Amino acid sequence: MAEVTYLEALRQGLQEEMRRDERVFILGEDVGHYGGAFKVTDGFLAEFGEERVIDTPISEAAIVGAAAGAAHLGMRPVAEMQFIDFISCAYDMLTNYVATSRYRANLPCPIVVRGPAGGYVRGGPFHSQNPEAAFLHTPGLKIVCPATARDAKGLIKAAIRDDDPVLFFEHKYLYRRIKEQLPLPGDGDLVTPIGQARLAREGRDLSIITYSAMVWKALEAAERLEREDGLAVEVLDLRTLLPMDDAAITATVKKTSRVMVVHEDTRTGGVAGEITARINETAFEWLDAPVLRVTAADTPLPYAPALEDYVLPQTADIVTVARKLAAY
Amino acid sequence: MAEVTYLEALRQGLQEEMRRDERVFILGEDVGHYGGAFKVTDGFLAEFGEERVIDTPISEAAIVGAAAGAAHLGMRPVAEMQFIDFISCAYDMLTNYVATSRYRANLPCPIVVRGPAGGYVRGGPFHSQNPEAAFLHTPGLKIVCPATARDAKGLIKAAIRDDDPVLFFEHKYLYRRIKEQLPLPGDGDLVTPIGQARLAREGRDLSIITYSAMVWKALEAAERLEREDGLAVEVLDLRTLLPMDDAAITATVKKTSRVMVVHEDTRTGGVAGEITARINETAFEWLDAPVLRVTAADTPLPYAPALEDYVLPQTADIVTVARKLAAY
Amino acid sequence: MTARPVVAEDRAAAERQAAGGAPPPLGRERLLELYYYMRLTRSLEERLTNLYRQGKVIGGLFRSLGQEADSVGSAYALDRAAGDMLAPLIRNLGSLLVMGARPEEVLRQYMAKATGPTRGRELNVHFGDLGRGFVGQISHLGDMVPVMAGVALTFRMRRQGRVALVYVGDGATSTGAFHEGLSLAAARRLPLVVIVENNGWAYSTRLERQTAVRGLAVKAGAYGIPAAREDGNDVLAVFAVTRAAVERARAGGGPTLIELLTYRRKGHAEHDDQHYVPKEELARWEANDPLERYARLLTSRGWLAADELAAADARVTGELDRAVAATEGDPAPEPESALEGVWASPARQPAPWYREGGAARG
Amino acid sequence: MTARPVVAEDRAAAERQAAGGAPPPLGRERLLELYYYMRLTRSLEERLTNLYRQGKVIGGLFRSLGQEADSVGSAYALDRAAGDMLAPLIRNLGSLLVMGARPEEVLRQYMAKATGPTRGRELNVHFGDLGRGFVGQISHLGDMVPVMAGVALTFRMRRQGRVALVYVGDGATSTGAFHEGLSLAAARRLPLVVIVENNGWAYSTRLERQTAVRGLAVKAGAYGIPAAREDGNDVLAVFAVTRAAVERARAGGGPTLIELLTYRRKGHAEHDDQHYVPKEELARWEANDPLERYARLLTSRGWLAADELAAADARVTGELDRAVAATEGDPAPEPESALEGVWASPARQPAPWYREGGAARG
Ligand SMILES: Cc1ncc(C[n+]2csc(CCOP(=O)(O)OP(=O)(O)O)c2C)c(N)n1
Ligand SMILES: Cc1ncc(C[n+]2csc(CCOP(=O)(O)OP(=O)(O)O)c2C)c(N)n1
Ligand SMILES: [Mg+2]
Ligand SMILES: [Mg+2]
Repeated sequence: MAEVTYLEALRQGLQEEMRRDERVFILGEDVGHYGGAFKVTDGFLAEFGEERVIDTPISEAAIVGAAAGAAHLGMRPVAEMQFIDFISCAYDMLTNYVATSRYRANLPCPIVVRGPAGGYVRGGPFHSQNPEAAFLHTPGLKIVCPATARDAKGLIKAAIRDDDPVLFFEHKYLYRRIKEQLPLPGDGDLVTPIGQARLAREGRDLSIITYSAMVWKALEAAERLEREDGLAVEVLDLRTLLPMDDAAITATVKKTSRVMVVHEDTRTGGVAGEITARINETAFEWLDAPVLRVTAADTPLPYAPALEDYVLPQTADIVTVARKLAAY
Repeated sequence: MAEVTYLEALRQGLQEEMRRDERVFILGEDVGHYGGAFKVTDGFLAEFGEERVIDTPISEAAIVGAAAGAAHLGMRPVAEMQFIDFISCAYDMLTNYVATSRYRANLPCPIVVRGPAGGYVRGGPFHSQNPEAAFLHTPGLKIVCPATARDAKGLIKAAIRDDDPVLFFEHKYLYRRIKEQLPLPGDGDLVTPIGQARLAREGRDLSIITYSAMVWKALEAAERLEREDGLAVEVLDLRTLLPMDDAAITATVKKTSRVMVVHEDTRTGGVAGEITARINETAFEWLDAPVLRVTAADTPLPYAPALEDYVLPQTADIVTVARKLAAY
Repeated sequence: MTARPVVAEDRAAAERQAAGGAPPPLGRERLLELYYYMRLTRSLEERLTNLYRQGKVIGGLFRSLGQEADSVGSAYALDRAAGDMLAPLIRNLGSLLVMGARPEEVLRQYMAKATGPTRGRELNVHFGDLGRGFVGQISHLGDMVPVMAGVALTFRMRRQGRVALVYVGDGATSTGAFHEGLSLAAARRLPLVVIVENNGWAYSTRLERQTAVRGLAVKAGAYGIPAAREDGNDVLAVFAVTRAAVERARAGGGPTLIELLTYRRKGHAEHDDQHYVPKEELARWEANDPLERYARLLTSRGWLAADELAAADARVTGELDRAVAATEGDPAPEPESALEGVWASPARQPAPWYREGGAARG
Repeated sequence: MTARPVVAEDRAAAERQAAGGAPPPLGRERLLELYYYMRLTRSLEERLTNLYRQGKVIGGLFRSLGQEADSVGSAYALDRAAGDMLAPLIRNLGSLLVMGARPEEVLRQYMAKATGPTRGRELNVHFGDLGRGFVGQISHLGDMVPVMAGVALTFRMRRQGRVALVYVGDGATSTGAFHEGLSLAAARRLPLVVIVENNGWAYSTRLERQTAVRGLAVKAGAYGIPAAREDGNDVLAVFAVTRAAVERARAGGGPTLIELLTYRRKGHAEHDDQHYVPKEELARWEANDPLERYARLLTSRGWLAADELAAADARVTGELDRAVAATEGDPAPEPESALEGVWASPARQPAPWYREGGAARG
């Protein structure tokens, strides 16, 4: 075992898969000679060579399209978006070409598109986005959002092995802030199954359903609520958004009957809506209170710390809403 | 008064605005010499000339981007997507550039992006899409989906006059199938306010919240439910999805306490989730039953009639769900 | 540009060449095969037109009348045995047939049959088969260029000596995807051949309203790759120019952009009455019909006898009679099959609960 | 390409020209103004670097060290009185200053002050002012090309004789947006000047890994528009080549693509240590510093006296002292101001209910 950051865990996952399977290769902007804007693929060029670590021109649609073509032929491409905000430039390619290829033409398209998402880092409106809601709506894609170092590693490995296209949204705030004891590389095969949520904390009074960096804020809030209010808060880390783990969601609803959904992304049209609708459909009679949301406000994400902190959800918000829910 | 189709109403709306305001111009593929793939702008080239009815190269990002640049300077561009499915190619430009321009740079960007959406026409996966959920999630955009000829006209006129960017999703199934008595062109100024829902049918037993072509299926279902079950079904036509008319939604929930949301788009991540979350937050205590959804199944839209009809929501589905809701 | 002058010149050149008494550029068998595929393309589309008029073709119908030489000649230049692959466009029925797509598949596809290659999910020639070397396209123009760059990249990574070929229309050269894909392929010298079919129109928009350039071959310069410009209605010229590019790609020479000059003699789709097309322009191109030109060349040069061509025509008629008969009565897909195969796993979507016990009607 | 040979030649040419004893190409006042803007650009960035090290610049810092001639010379070629407009990139601080952006605005912007032009919403030079003729950029590379095509389209529709100018990096020429925007502008002959700043690198990626072409000016051929290639470190040459393109555009001659050869002497942003850059390459370009070259030219030709330049330097120092002093203590924006102006109407977003009574902390 060794203590590794979220970023290092991710690196290890990528590296292990590249060593295990020569069909795996990486393409993206500055992934080779520079090792990626956040150094996720640092050293990969030296180890795997120019054919498997490809510095591309600035052209996200081509990066994703080329990955798809290679995947059809049995390769396992991992495409990096330098910041996940630039995935918008490949939106057509992903939603129309990639997502539908199995369905419409019986063409497997096992690609991974990964990159740094999320705010709290003063990145401004174009280096802080959370694009999951834009793709949740596309049958044929899978969406993965790890919150822990273990899952960063386990899910990137699962994503690469998955036979479907996977969007892999890393949280850049977590890259170097989260550490965890993990088995040494080569010491066992750490794979986190796609499609399964994780109970990050057990509780019986109310449930927080969340994912990615918000898992940590939810846990912080849960501790405070336990300390200050004696509430036992359950935190469900979804890990995969598409396909969604309905069983885990239903189980926590039935257990606590009071549920809130927390995500960093903006409110309207965000993932929380979908979760709320599913809970309505599958466990309405178990609800003792409305499903409530804590999310970013509906604005582009501003740059100034005071503004960014105001727009993004904070631990105190989660506490406030949890108290309302508990008292409902 | 004269009986006009949905398509003709739209034409009239565009034409009246172009006559009224010379800042209004049209750009898109085949909008000029051909008059648009569906002939929405037929004859416009002759009336308004090449400078105001612009046939562009096949380049949706450039069409939207150029519209934005013109809008900054005070023009009122109306960009046509030949089929709305191709709006995906302008996704980056719309969500990153257009939607944020007022917020981040104090740049007004009053453009309209319009085009034919929707299925039931055997168009296959790339000529039948409903892209509203992909944009619902973008603060700064407005989204309009007319269901009637009157609103096709009234909303296109309002969209052109609006100071914000408006996505205007027409339903191609309705183009020539829906007719309505409307004032003659020039006879008054028919403008439908953006942001206001319309009560398409009053009822007290349950509510169907919907928009676009599904309004007609909901009305059909409502009639059948009245006839066969004696149920008084209310149908709320949202007309605008962003910003959403929360007051109208809350009012119908409070009135009937039993609500379903119907949309043609796929289920997961669709607009119904957002509506369900809002109802949970604002009127949970009024609910006597879960908010239920009738939507397309989560697949790309297939071409064969038997498949398309199976995937898309049908009147009979609405009836089934309404009965369950009424009996809840 | 107006389409006329260039092609008239090219045509004259082709006929000069023919009159020069050169020996057949390919063996008799292959000359006949080219003829067969062009005839098959045209006749199959004519059958489809009939079926369309009878309401049996469900969606739109896209014709390649007058462009058969371009599709057939270029696809024929690939080495199928070596595993070369292509991605067709809507008007490349001929290319698909050359790669081994069968008329039955095309008929079933257009008629949305359960037995068709996409089981009724996709329309017209939107289908693929990696085994036979063609990739199913989507409607969004330009997108196949990056995809085929990825195919070519894979060929290169595996050192397979295979070549990828992709078609784009004159209109589609304006798309960002075309640019990004070709730019990537050129930067990495991938074995990709890009055929730009300049048929004078993008739907109702003439080339000169789409771009300020007179011909599209010049676009190659922006990517630092070689270009060629050829008479797309001369099947042998198309074959030769494509073959040279394919072999250059195979030898590691990177991409080539080939502009084929041809003409879309029908409307954009069957519903389009082409009112915007000058009648003389149509007439001029009718006189430059690639199939007739090729037949004339073959017989006038003595490379094939008229009755050999007639036999090929008869073979096509027979095959299509059988193909239509074999497919017309095929079943439509089962509604619930729509739920299968969105993902590899889960392999099937659950039916909406309100549909349990059968599909909703009306 | 490696950046060396071309620029070395160009530089030699420039110096030959200078040595030829030509009269000043612009009046003394304007020569001095060019110098002032270049110096202002450099010194302002140096101040920003200090503030960055003190943690007062909140986000990243992007330097244009060594590229000041390119930004200043090109923007200076616009006719501001006529209402010409430009869209800068991250490294075009110099262009913004020429258009009338004030150092205070830039400082406030980098320090995320409430008093800044975007009130703390956007970072660095991402701000605009239509009145002064510059449009606020976004990060997504290439997107400003279609937008400025739309600006140019409007100028033309209104018959205003105004010109739009847009910058793209060598890296950004690979984007679909660049292609689509330029293609549209060229097809309609819009008054748009596109400056391609070839500074050798896109982040860590050298030009030869981005594209197979040796220089980027050739890309103009794909759009049927004229091109020029110029030494981007020679401010007078940049001015002249841009001015010619601007006047051609104004006269109805359509777009021009200008490639300016220059060099990014700092890392992509302040955090980037440039380990991937050969030291000799940096040294070579340091020796080709545009500001020093220009100063040398001005004094050696006798066009301006050394003390006139020193006075300009002093003016810049004074202005920046005052600007820093005036802005450093400015307030941060009020948290709730984040809710304003997403739409024209509604003008303000409601605060989340759980925030009523103030912003959440921690
Ligand atoms: C991205 C995109 N935008 C718009 C369309 C609609 N569309 C389909 S075909 C066509 C014209 C294509 O012209 P061209 O590329 O010249 O091909 P041709 O039909 O002449 O073979 C258009 C605009 C599309 N399919 N994709
Ligand atoms: C569409 C898009 N993809 C990726 C990025 C990330 N990115 C920012 S700057 C940059 C390099 C830009 O290089 P170049 O265009 O040459 O400009 P330079 O920095 O050299 O001035 C990259 C890849 C981006 N901003 N936009
Ligand atoms: Mg064409
Ligand atoms: Mg650069």
